[in-house]
Amino acid sequence: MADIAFLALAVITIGSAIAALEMRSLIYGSIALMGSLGGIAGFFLLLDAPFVALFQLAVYVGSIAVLILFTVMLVKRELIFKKIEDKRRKFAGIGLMLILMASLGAIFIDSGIKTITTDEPPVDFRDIGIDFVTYYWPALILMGLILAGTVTGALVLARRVDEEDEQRTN
Amino acid sequence: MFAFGIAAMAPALVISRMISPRKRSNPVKFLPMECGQVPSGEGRTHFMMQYYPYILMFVVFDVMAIFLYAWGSALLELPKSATLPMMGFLAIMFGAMAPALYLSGKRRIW
Amino acid sequence: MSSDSNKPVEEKPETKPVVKKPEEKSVELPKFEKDISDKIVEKFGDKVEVAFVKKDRVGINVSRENVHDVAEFIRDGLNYDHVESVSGVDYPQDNEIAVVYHIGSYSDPTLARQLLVLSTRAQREENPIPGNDATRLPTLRDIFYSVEFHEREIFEMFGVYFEGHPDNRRLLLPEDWADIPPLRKDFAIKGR
Amino acid sequence: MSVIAPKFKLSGFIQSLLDNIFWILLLFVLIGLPAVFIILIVMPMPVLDGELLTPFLALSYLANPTRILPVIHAFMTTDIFRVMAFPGFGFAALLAASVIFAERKMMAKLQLRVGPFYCGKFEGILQLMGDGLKLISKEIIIPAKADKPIFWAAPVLFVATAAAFVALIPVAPGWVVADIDLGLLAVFAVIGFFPIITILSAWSANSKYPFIGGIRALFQMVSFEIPLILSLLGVVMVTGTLNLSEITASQSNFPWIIFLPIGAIVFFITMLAELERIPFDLPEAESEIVAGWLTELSGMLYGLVQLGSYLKLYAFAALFVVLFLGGWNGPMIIPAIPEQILTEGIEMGPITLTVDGLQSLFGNTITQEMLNGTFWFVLKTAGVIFFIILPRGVFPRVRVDILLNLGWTKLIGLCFINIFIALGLLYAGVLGPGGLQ
Amino acid sequence: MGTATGIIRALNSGIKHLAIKRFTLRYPEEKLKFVGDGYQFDPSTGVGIAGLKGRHMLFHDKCTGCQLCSIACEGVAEAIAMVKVPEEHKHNKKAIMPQIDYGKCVFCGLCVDACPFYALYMTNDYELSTFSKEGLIYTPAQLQVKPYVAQDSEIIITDRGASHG
Amino acid sequence: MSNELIDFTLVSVALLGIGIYGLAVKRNFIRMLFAIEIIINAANLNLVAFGRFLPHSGGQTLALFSIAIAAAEVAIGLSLIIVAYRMYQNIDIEDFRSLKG
Amino acid sequence: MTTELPADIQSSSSEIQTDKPSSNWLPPGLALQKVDERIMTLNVGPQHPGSGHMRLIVQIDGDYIVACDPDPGYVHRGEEKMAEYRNYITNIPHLERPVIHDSCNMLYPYVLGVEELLGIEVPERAKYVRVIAAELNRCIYIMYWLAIYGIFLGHSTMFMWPTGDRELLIDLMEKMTGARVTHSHFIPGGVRNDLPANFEEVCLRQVNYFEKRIKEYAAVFYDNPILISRTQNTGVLSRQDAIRLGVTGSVLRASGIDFDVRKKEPYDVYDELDIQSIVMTEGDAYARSKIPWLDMMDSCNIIRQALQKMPKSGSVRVKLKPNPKGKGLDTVYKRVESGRGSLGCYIVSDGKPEPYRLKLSVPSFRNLIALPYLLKGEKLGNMPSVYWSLNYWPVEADR
Repeated sequence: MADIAFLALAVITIGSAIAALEMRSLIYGSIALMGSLGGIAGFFLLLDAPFVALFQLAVYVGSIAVLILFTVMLVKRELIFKKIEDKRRKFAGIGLMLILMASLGAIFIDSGIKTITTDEPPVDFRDIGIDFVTYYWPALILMGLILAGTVTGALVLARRVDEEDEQRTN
Repeated sequence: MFAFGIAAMAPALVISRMISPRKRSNPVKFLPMECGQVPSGEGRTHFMMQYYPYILMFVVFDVMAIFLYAWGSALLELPKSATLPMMGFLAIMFGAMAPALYLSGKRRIW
Repeated sequence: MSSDSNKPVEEKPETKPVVKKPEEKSVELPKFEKDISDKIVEKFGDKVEVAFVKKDRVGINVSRENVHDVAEFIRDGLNYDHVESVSGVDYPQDNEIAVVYHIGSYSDPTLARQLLVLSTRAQREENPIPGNDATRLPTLRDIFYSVEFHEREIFEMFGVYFEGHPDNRRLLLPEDWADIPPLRKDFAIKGR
Repeated sequence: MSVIAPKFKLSGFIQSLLDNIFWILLLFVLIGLPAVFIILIVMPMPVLDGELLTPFLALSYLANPTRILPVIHAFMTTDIFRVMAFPGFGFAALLAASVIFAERKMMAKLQLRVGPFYCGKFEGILQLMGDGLKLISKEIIIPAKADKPIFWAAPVLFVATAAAFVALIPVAPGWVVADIDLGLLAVFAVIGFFPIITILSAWSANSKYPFIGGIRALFQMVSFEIPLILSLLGVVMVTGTLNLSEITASQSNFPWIIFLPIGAIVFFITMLAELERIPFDLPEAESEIVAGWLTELSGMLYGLVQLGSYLKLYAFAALFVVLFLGGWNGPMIIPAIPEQILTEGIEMGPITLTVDGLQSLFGNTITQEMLNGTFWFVLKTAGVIFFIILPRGVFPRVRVDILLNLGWTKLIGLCFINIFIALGLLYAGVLGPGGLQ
Repeated sequence: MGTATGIIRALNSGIKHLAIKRFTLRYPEEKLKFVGDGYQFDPSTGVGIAGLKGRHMLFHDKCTGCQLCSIACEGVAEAIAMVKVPEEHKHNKKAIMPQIDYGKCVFCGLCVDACPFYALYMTNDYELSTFSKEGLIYTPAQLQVKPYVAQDSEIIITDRGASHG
Repeated sequence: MSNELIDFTLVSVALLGIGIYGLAVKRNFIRMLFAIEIIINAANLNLVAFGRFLPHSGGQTLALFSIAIAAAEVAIGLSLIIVAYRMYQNIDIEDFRSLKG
Repeated sequence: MTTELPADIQSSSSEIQTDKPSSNWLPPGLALQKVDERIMTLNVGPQHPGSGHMRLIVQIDGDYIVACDPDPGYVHRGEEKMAEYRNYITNIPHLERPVIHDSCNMLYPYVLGVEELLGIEVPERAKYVRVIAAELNRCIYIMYWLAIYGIFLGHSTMFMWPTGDRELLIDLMEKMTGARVTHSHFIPGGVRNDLPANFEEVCLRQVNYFEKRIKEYAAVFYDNPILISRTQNTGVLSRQDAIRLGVTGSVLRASGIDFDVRKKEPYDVYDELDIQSIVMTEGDAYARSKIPWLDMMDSCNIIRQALQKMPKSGSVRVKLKPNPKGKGLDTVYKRVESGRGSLGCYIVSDGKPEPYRLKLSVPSFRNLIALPYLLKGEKLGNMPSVYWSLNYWPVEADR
């Protein structure tokens, strides 16, 4: 069963990752990206990490995808299709991708990772919570700082520059 | 359950599509709703509500809220001193929330 | 389309149906209302003509050249501050369209009962092209702001173009109305 | 009369009858038969009288009701039954339908009128069925230039997401479709899908009013998700688990609403906002933006969205019951199923009717606990639903900026007070290990 | 805390209304009771007699065919037309009587005011709907029939609110 | 657990490759953001997979941190897009050259 | 909008209204900004649940209304033109049509004007009957208005209660005039028919109950904190603006100007009755919506007074000649306080049985001017409440 699920998830994830980049419509691309992220969440479930999986679903699909969708909808449609992509660059990119995948794959397959299997019980999600406030607490504080900086920075960035005010005074 | 929802609801649409009348006589009938007028302009325009900052804030504070769950579910097994980092985290987030709410509440900048 | 190229509108005042000589009308006039009409006459002399003085109503006829000044005086000197109603009356036999402003006051409590009926006349054309013919009057919108929609209504119903009105558009009639302005007397209802 | 109805033609009538029969047969062959066979194949067949019950045998047993009971019992233990009927879709849809009816009658009573009255013999009880039939037979109009795949899929996805939400709710001890360890987190993940579906549906209609309504819905749902998540943190802190069944079981002595009333109030308010119900029905504010994101939906698409939203209503009310009111816990008032009947059969005068399968059915599956739990659960849910419906009668709609301001400042502040109350209760030793309970 | 008390007051008021009687008039089963027999006009005093302005009723033995009702209606709705009737009356030499088209009638009752002979009344009958336009045209013979109007329901005000009963 | 670490690693490598390709080829700002998301997800997958097979809670914890950072990055990136769109009425990366100065 | 118009007018119509009055008086709300693609044009109406038979061309920038251009005229029926073809009596049934819920008040100025033109003296009892009918009708109108205000704010109960309680008064009107909505009751020289027997008692009972009922609206509607938060400080019309715009009725009185035609220029017997003219100074949508409600209580009071002071018997109508004519060339302008404000009727007579020109100066049309100024800079969510708080009745504005 797990193998079938794994294969299906792999197909969904990789397929929708490609679709997210290659679909003409950005909205459909965003939906495909959501599919890809959901597939990753499925992998996390397979890896007995339900907390991370649901976190991924709640945060990535539930909020980041919404933000992306919303921003895509803000942008005018005709602008999205304006540029036709450079053919040569595309082929170069595909080549780069293939080389990268082949080499990295070969390295991984050759390495000792291949032999690693485990029979250990999965990590309980409460351990993550315990980790957060004990061992990783500086990271947590740092995380808080990053998030705080992000929200302030994003708001300051996305704010409308008051061009109109100048026009009005003129 | 999700799949069952799809599986159960798709036939309803199919049946509805089959037994409902389909008359394509009038092209005006298929125009989008614009209160009896012929629509002007694009339906999916570049349209920005003034509340865009809330959605940016949501992305960040959603992460925070679910972090809190990782802590809250393990709270019974934690020593009391372990609350302090979380309080620090909360304080930082609240410190960020105050200017963010101030910025998003300002009217003319969005 | 300047105003002085047209005929003066008060050529034959005795034929106007609205006009009533005050001395004919009644022997004793209400005092308060008489004062108001006297003030206007004092200011403008024979440029204005007092049409009637009744209880709570004072009627004044003004030519189209002076209507702006008279209205300004009515607002500033007499404390009238808003226009209740603007009506057009079509007089085909005089070849004129009268526009009647009923001006009232909110800010002055002594004038609460009073209405000042300011009447002016525009030239009427047999084949009206609303907005592009000689049927023109100066707008009172910069004096009494409340005439804005009323004047738009007069424009579409009588074809009187108000010079200086910034928003002289159709208001009530259908967008594809191509007939003569409907409240003129020569627009006949079918079957009547 | 002739003005209203066209001329009656026998041939036309027969033709329409034949048409209907053909479509029904086709549907049965395409959907019904595979469904039956899937059910029969998937569910483990009981061994009866020494022989395995094959589907064929099961069909032949239909004549004898006593022999069909084991089949029913076997069916009730399958997952498909759970998904389709009892804690899952059927139960929820039934409750949702009764909610619609109760809402109509209650609003009518509050507004001094009668409400649905003529359809069905009693107080218009069949009105909902009539409405459903009407909706299913209405023409589906898709606006020009609409994004058809999303437009068609969004209502279905809406119902499916609501159904997934329903699946997480434990109704009675052991009766839950998906009993996962992180149930509450899964609830948040599922709730996160609603704004996406809404905004996609609104966007795909290529119309202005749905777009504005969809954006409003997005802002509203998204803004109230934070207080929603935070208001439930108190419960998780004092129980130390995210499993909804365990949370329910932990309230066997007292519901958490006693200790965490602020959290309950905040959750109730956010619930109203997430459900887009008055006073928070801004996305469908009919006087501003015709019907919000539902403007272009017609016929069964609209019906599906309504079904989904009422399923969602049930699910939220049930979540409130589970988290704050103690779920299935309650005094045992359903009488025990008499052992005598199960074992020895029913005595009706001289005849003694013995039913073999009853014991296994009522002994193992339909137990007294389950009936009692369901009873209390439904009772509490009905109470919560009453309070969800009631604001519709007494409150006007709020404005979007007031709403967002409320969600982001007041409710989040209250949430943190709630969290500190929970912390205080734990550290003062009132709750948690060593405390009450 | 003004907000909270306001919300609680509103909820309380809403719940209180669950116990108040319904006001709805269940129309086809219940019908409103009207004043008197319908609107009539007394030409001697020049004052009408109060009543519902419903469908007309024509007294053939009083109608003189003077067309005053038709003239009165001309400026309002043009609903009344004078038609020939077969019966002969001494006072109605031309043998014409009003025929009323209820598709046009606005039920203002000016025709009743205009009739100097008490010949035209308005009755309490207001259920005139038919399936065709032709059915709305009432000939003098139809107008002669006094309609039966069942009226039973009135507004009753009790401690538990007003209701129709 | 019938799957092995290498399977997850390979999926992660594939996702990484797709992400690199997207970054290299696509000139549309939003598409590039998609590509970055895919790369981050590949990394997360690796983190959780290694955390599972070398049993340690740190893998999942780090993945959580990583997702949080990704959220922050998306928020910043999208507000950048909004700014750029407002200034240039365009979201093509090549038209943003004047941002350099 | 611009099919038949000359070029200079078209150019002014195609852009947003950028002008301001010449004085330093500025309309409330946002200063105007350049039309860019942030701005979306919405047609609110004519087939919209929140606009009545009117189209509001609203330009929104996000959630804020940048400009609003009202486009009435979807129900124009040419009452003024029709009146020129009918005599003074046959005008009565159709002149009440613009606001059928307020038909007595709609007819009142016309009847008063014709009485002055024809020189008719009205019997004392008829005046009281008219006052009772007019006040009942004012309540009926306000109840209908309130019902729609409720549904505009999303308060369905406030739609159902007023429509139900309005039935009490409609029942009274029907007993009195014989019609439920279009009464055609007032006539030059009095009223059409006398009060039915027992009317005073029934009227007193139902009006008392009605007053008790409308007081209950406070808890659910007027004191509701959600409603207050939504309508307070929105669409504020200052005292100065109200005078400048020439608004009338409840809109005017909400801005702090005590102007009620019943009190300032009493007609019939209003000078003998004790009338409170309710004035609020806030000038916002909440005050504008509360004044009609308080007006209704005042109306109940007036009805009680009138029932008490009314002569118990006497004539209610003078006999008219068959085709009454005016006394030659004459004009008359009469105004009354209708449910929406001061309603004037300007009649020009030339001695014929038909009026030469009849102009209805309707309060809805006068209040409509305030709409673009109140809506500019408001949030879209405030549009229905501000719009309907102007006490606007679309059919009346079109006449």
